[in-house]
Amino acid sequence: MNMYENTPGTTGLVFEEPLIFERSRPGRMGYSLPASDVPEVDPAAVYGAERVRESIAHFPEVSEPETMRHFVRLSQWNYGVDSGFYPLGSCTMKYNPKINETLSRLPGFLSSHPSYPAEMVQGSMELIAALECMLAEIAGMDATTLQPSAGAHGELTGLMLIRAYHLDRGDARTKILVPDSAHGTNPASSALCGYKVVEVKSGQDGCLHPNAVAAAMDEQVAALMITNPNTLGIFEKNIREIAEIVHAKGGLLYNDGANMNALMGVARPGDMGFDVIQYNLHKTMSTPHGGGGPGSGPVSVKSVLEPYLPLPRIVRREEGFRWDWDRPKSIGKIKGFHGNFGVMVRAYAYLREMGREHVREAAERAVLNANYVRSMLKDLYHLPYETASMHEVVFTDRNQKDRGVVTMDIAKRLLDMGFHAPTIYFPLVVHSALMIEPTETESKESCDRFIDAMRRIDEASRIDPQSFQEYPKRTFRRRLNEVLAARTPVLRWKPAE
Amino acid sequence: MNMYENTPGTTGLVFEEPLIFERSRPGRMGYSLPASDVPEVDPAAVYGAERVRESIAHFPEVSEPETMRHFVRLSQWNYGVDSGFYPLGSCTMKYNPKINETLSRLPGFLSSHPSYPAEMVQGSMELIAALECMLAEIAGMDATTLQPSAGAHGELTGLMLIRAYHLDRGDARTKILVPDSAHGTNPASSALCGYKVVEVKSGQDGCLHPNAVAAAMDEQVAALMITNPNTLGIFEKNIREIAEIVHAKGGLLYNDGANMNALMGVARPGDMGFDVIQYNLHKTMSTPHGGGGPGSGPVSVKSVLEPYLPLPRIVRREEGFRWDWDRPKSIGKIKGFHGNFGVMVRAYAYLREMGREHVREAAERAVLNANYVRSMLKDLYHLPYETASMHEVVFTDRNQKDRGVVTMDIAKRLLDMGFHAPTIYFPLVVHSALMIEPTETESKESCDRFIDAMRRIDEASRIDPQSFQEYPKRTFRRRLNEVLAARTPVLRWKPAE
Amino acid sequence: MRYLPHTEDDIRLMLDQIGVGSISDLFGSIPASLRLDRPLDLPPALSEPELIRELGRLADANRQNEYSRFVGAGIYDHFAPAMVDHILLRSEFYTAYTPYQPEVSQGTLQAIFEYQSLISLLMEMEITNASMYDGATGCAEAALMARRIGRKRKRVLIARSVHPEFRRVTATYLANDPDDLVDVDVDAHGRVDPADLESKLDEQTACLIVGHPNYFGVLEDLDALAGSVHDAKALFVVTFSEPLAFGLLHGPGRSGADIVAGEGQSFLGAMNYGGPSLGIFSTKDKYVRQMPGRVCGMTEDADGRRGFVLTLSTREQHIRREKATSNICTNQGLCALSATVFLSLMGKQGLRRLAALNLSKAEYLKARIRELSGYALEHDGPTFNEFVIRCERKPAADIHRALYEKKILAGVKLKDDYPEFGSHLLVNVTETHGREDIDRLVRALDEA
Amino acid sequence: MRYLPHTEDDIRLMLDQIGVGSISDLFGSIPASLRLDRPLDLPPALSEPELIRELGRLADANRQNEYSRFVGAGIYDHFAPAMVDHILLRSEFYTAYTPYQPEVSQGTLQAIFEYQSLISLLMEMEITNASMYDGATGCAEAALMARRIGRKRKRVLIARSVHPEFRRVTATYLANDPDDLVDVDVDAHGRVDPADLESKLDEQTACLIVGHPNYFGVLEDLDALAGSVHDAKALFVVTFSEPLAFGLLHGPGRSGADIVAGEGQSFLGAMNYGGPSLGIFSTKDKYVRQMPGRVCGMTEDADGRRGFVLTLSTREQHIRREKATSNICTNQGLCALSATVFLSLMGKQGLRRLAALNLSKAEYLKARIRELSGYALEHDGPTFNEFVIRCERKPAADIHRALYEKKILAGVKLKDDYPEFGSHLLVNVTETHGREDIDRLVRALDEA
Ligand SMILES: Cc1ncc(COP(=O)(O)O)c(C=O)c1O
Ligand SMILES: Cc1ncc(COP(=O)(O)O)c(C=O)c1O
Repeated sequence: MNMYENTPGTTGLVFEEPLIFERSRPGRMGYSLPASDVPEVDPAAVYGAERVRESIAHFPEVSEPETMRHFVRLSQWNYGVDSGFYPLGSCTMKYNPKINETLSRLPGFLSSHPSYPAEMVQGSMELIAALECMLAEIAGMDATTLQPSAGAHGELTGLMLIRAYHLDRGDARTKILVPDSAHGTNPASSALCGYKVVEVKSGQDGCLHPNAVAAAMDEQVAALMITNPNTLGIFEKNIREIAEIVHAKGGLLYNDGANMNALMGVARPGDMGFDVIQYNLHKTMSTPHGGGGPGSGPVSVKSVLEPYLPLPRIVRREEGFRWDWDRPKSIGKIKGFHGNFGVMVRAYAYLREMGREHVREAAERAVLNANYVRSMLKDLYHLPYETASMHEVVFTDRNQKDRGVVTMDIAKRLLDMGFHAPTIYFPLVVHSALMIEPTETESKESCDRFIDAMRRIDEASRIDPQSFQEYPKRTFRRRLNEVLAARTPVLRWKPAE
Repeated sequence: MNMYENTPGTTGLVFEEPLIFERSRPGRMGYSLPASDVPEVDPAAVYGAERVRESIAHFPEVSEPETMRHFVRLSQWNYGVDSGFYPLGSCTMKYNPKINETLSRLPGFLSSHPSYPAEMVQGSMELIAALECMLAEIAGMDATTLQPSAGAHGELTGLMLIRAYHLDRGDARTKILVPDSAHGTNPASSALCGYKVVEVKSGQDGCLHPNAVAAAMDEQVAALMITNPNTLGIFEKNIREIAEIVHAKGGLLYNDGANMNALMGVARPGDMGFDVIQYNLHKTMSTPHGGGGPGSGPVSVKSVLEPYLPLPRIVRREEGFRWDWDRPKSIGKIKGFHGNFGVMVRAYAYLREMGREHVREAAERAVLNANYVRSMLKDLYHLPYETASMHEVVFTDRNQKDRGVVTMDIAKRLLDMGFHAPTIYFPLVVHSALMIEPTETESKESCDRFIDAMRRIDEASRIDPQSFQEYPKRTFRRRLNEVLAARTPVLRWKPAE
Repeated sequence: MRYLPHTEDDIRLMLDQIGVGSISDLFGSIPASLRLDRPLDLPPALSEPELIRELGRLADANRQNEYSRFVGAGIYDHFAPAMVDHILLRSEFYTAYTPYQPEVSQGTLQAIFEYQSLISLLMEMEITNASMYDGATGCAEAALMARRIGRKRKRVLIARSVHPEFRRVTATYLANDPDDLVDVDVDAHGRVDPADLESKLDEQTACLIVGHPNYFGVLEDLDALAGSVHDAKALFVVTFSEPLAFGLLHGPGRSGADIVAGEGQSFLGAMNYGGPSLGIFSTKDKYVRQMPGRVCGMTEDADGRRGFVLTLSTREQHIRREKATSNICTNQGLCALSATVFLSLMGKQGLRRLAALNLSKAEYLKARIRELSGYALEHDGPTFNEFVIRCERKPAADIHRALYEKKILAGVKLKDDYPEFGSHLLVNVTETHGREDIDRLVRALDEA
Repeated sequence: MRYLPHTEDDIRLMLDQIGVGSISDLFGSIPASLRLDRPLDLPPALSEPELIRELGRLADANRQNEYSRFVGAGIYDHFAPAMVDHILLRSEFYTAYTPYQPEVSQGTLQAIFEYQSLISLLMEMEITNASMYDGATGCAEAALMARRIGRKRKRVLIARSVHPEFRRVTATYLANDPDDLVDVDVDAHGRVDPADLESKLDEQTACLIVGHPNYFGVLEDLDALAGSVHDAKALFVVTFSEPLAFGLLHGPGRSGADIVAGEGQSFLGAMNYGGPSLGIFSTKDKYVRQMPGRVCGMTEDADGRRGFVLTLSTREQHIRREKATSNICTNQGLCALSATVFLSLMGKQGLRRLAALNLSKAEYLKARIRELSGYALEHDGPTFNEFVIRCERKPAADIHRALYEKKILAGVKLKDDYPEFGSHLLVNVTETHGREDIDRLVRALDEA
């Protein structure tokens, strides 16, 4: 068997590149600034010499050609969606449309400032208002705020709305129910919001069961926070019943919308009984992940929560769009200014290009791809839950582990074969999970190549399990010593003594 | 000895990628076009069915994400100036400033059309006029045309001017003198212009000697065409004397300006007796080489040749810039419209940013780098000419050849170490040349690393000469079979039968 | 649809393999009653040319370019070299996610490491995280971090001169303990009022948060403040929204700041209606385990070569869940990269030069204002590129409106955030303002 | 200077190593009398912000965006997907040169191979070279090639309906033999006049060159022309400046063209004042050794893997010198890449769709013109996206001027190039024109 047949991974020339500091030489410059057209001021005269730094000690001095080469070389060590298949579960690594990158750089957007008078920035404001509406419609909600910066930030915002809602009713609740399969940000956001986190176990089928919720539910519970489809890629089929249980006890239902890519146009959280949801525009709405942000985590809510949404709210008046600060019940501000506007431009462009016609198709094909991968691999890889998958599928290493090959090894071998690894070891309810989310922008052939690689990896785990330790070999760096990094943290460059 | 110590070359993950045709599946689309807002016409009704193609047979059908990934992967197999040191002699692979890429994409330039009325495109025209002047000043000439598309095209233009000049004087000359060290385009352009090429031998010192020129010079010689500094990187020190010889017999002096990077601001061909010169903006003026163009090959001339310059000429009138077609002596048009305008924008931006202050510095440092490399390698590599080098230095493989290592092997080994190879086997007057042109945008360290690699290669040629055959190993593809390619040419994809 | 590669054949083959008859069968696990039985009420799909027209229409509906603008107040109009965007457009950077697989993410990781190093040097702080969402949330997280470190000490003192957005967001984050957030007054110099501070510093105090330069553009006396705060055994938190000031001024670390949190947008060039932003967050080595957010560390690979990984993640939500130091997951990665490229290009000399240009221009405007009758500089202390003008002729709002009609935006009216500054304008001048722009402003003020 | 990395120290160390005392010593081989003893008379250096302002000023001095424009005439305003430029900005593509070292140039090479394949399919020709400078020089080179193939046959017949720029450049290239270039007349349909052609075809004829669509936008009867030309044992050369027409029309190869040469700017999107252009050049396998320009071929590497190289270079100047088929060296590489990405995205359906849009819009305008009194369509045969209007009311120049005042640019006046068409306008409509734009043009014509 040639493990590498059909797989895209191979090696090519790349370059070692030092730290930018190590490229520095005194007197080099990478900048180009005009001379002053006003009298030059002596900083020491303004501030007093002791406040003024001689120079920024040890800051680099590099020319532009060297700096360009530096960052080009760094980029070549990276793997992105434009490099290949990136089935990182829960992260929806779909294609980032290029026109959106271009349009988000229109000077009219780039040079708009949050403190300019509203009449000067009606374009930015109209875009915000329109995007709020579209997101509310997709979620089946009544109102949206775009202020949060990312998913976790949206969660925190949503939970704060819930807290404000209860307090406004004189009902100071203390707990949030969170299923065991939840993403780490859910308990973390709950705790940050001052809630006690109560874990609810999911059932054998990977779903949350009404009785489990009922057992945990009481009048101290502010909300049940669930991801739907959940992090196992399974739709919470009992959601309506669960919603009734929660609502009956005065609780609210929070949807971590990280997985909205499975549902867009197919079903709406608002119709299922959810009161609040956060989006991750950098997942569902195709905005770039940027190597870890910037994202955007809009929150859509039912009208009961609307009064509490962050300040200010965008409103349409006769004279145009305005920011309304007169919202006495608002939780206040959750981020400076109006959120990651540049990300919103991309999401808006995406939704306008997809439009009514194609948004649903995206969800359908995302689910198609995941189920296809599932059906092709389920004989070789252990599927911890038989329940139907939505846009992602979770396997484990159970079949391979006995041969000495674990999830980490499978992931690293995939890298070597030219694929990004799935999300691994999450969700925690599954032992050694491999969470695969192809997304709709991958073709059948792309899935087929990945399936083939996974089959070959299984085959190799039978034939030559010891070899796995050595991988990846083709990447710019081989396995990195994480223990060393954590034990003796070196978190920044320092000049040689 | 670890050959690879200090060299940037290493390997990393890159990807196999089929031909775009092999990615095609019926029904896929990568385009996005609006519906027609006018009645749709049936092409067969307009043209007759037999003229209309059903479809473009075998044209690819691919989605945008796949197309993006396709070309990103292809790009990753390439080496550019932004990847590393690129000492391709005679090609002046200097840094391509990023601001120039940005500015050349200003919509006001992109949407200007050569057939718009002059008053509508004064911006494009002013830029052309200003660039013409700057180039004339740098060359010490009186007038410039920007119409030619590349160096060779500029040569042809220049030779046509010379022909027109002589004919205008009733003097139908037949020959062009070209030194043996000339670039292949020089004899080819001369022949294309209808001239017989007479080769003049250069002397032991790599220079053209007045007596050799005098011997070849007669009244049938239209011009002597030389590169200065010549392709050996040597300044033609006898140029004034040669000019006198040529002029005395009624001939003109043509300068192939490919090597103007050595002279800018230091000395001017016009002051040396040259009558005409072509520039390569994609070399000297930092415009990108683009994987092989688009370039731009402006021609600057002394006033005697000005009447013959291509049509139309830009002129400044009271009402603004205009195109003047009323030039009865002009050779006519040499290219459609006004040349590669987008390239001119970049060259203009470069000259404006460098300005009076730094243009000369560029030449100085280009010469500094070449001489530094020369002085560091001359003990190990054979220097066919002891004469002082300007912006590039030519070595040969003589010292290594006895060990079984030839120029080609040295080049391929350099690739493996992370450097682009020098120009090899050119100029032809040198046996197995290695022509090294670092350019001024490379730092001393960059030169040092290259020098170090060359030393290690020499060392390896002593220790392990057989190994060279195997290289390069780290590149995406290893040595390519050029004989096979030429013997059974496969010049395009064809659908499987 | 150009982003969706599936052909009809693909779909049929895949459905067959899965063993279902249609796409909608794939959604069988969604109860029928919950499925949407109508198309979404969204606008129809646009082709690329139509999309370009639509977004162009919106961008053009922003009219700021018709005005000469002197607005900063937390988001600054600065020059960014074109090269920066050429790097940001590298697919390998912007289409990657968090570097969970370090072997194929060394580019992102080394850049983060460089970012952490550059910011630490600039702030004269020991360590810096990989980024927070923005200055305001960073300020809030600094308050929370100080409270964790302070254990029993829960009170957060915050100067009224800290950026109003930072104060609002901090209040939102501390909404469960509103009494723990206490304002400290500003004195006539526009700085923290030492007397008020002394009266509030006690054994309950977790930290003092100040701005430097503060919202009024005024520099605080960091050394003195640090002394008082440390004497009270509290932490000293310095925030900022104009990090370019540190091109000239010593970093807050030099005065003993324990946490530095602020907004790095100035290093991104574009203002973008306020975001994407860049939350800069630095602290001392000894507090690293209480620090929120990701951090990248140096290590070795299996061949002993230098490499980088995300590290110390036991602080983070994906490991520690409800006990994490913060809930932050996705941060502002590409913005940190953008700042890294910017700072690398500017370098030691350039950043100083850029800062000096800002100072010179602002001082020029100050000098011209001093010459005007009917206007005064509200504060006497040194500022960087922003300061408060007191309008003595008319209410600030009238002056602001009069200039607006002349296509000049004369800063922001302070009154909304500071009722006591009813006739004050906060004006900002950067390197983007030419002398004529400034002269025009002065003339218009004089004529107003 | 930011592009020059040398420090003072570097320079000193390097000079020491070289063994000279100063930079100017490096130029010792230039006789002192030839050295320039003054600074160049160039404008002073600009910083990046100043440069942006200066180039912005020039770009803004182009006023075309104030006008509704109907000008084609060889350079067409077409839409190009944004993705194309994202590829063109990949450093690895645009900062590389000619793929002399194929092991590190496989990206450029495979893209050229794809370009050659795509164009061959579109033109229905056997092979295509890696690009020429533009359509005009390609036309000239086609004439030269036909003369090489024709050996004794040296006469080049060129239709007067071939693009005037192509004809001019061809004349320049043939300036040594002006009598060898002979015009063929155009008939009332705007096509090659068969009678005139027959009278000129003889055993001296190397080739006939036609345009298709020709300069008047009219399609030639390629089948018939090919028959006549081949009967005379000459070569049939088809040129074009609007290759988008072949999205609907069969490629010239189908009619038996021996050489196809034209301008590919339509596939680049931007007009760029006419350049960079893209010279498309295709021929038959049997003529490959006479073909000018570079060509890329498939081969194998040392491990037997598919790879690409420049091949058949014995035709070229760097090997064959004065005997080369052409002097071309640097061609229009990045433009060929741009066209390759464009054609890949458009693909089989999209290019047809785009062409159909152009046809529909042009036919719409034609129909509206037919309804107008005082205007007529000059030619009755089918056209693509461009055609000739005859103005019967007033001289074309007056109409043109009247519309110009209404901010409409009503095509180009044919008179300059064709004195016999004194009252004719050549107008072009593409997918970029909305129905309202066209209606406005018609209204304005009616009112003129
Ligand atoms: C299920 C789930 N919830 C929440 C988050 C947090 O989103 P963000 O990283 O945008 O803060 C993630 C992101 O990885 C997620 O997968
Ligand atoms: C010395 C010399 N002359 C002329 C040329 C031809 O220039 P171009 O390739 O721009 O046509 C070259 C290019 O390689 C050259 O090196």
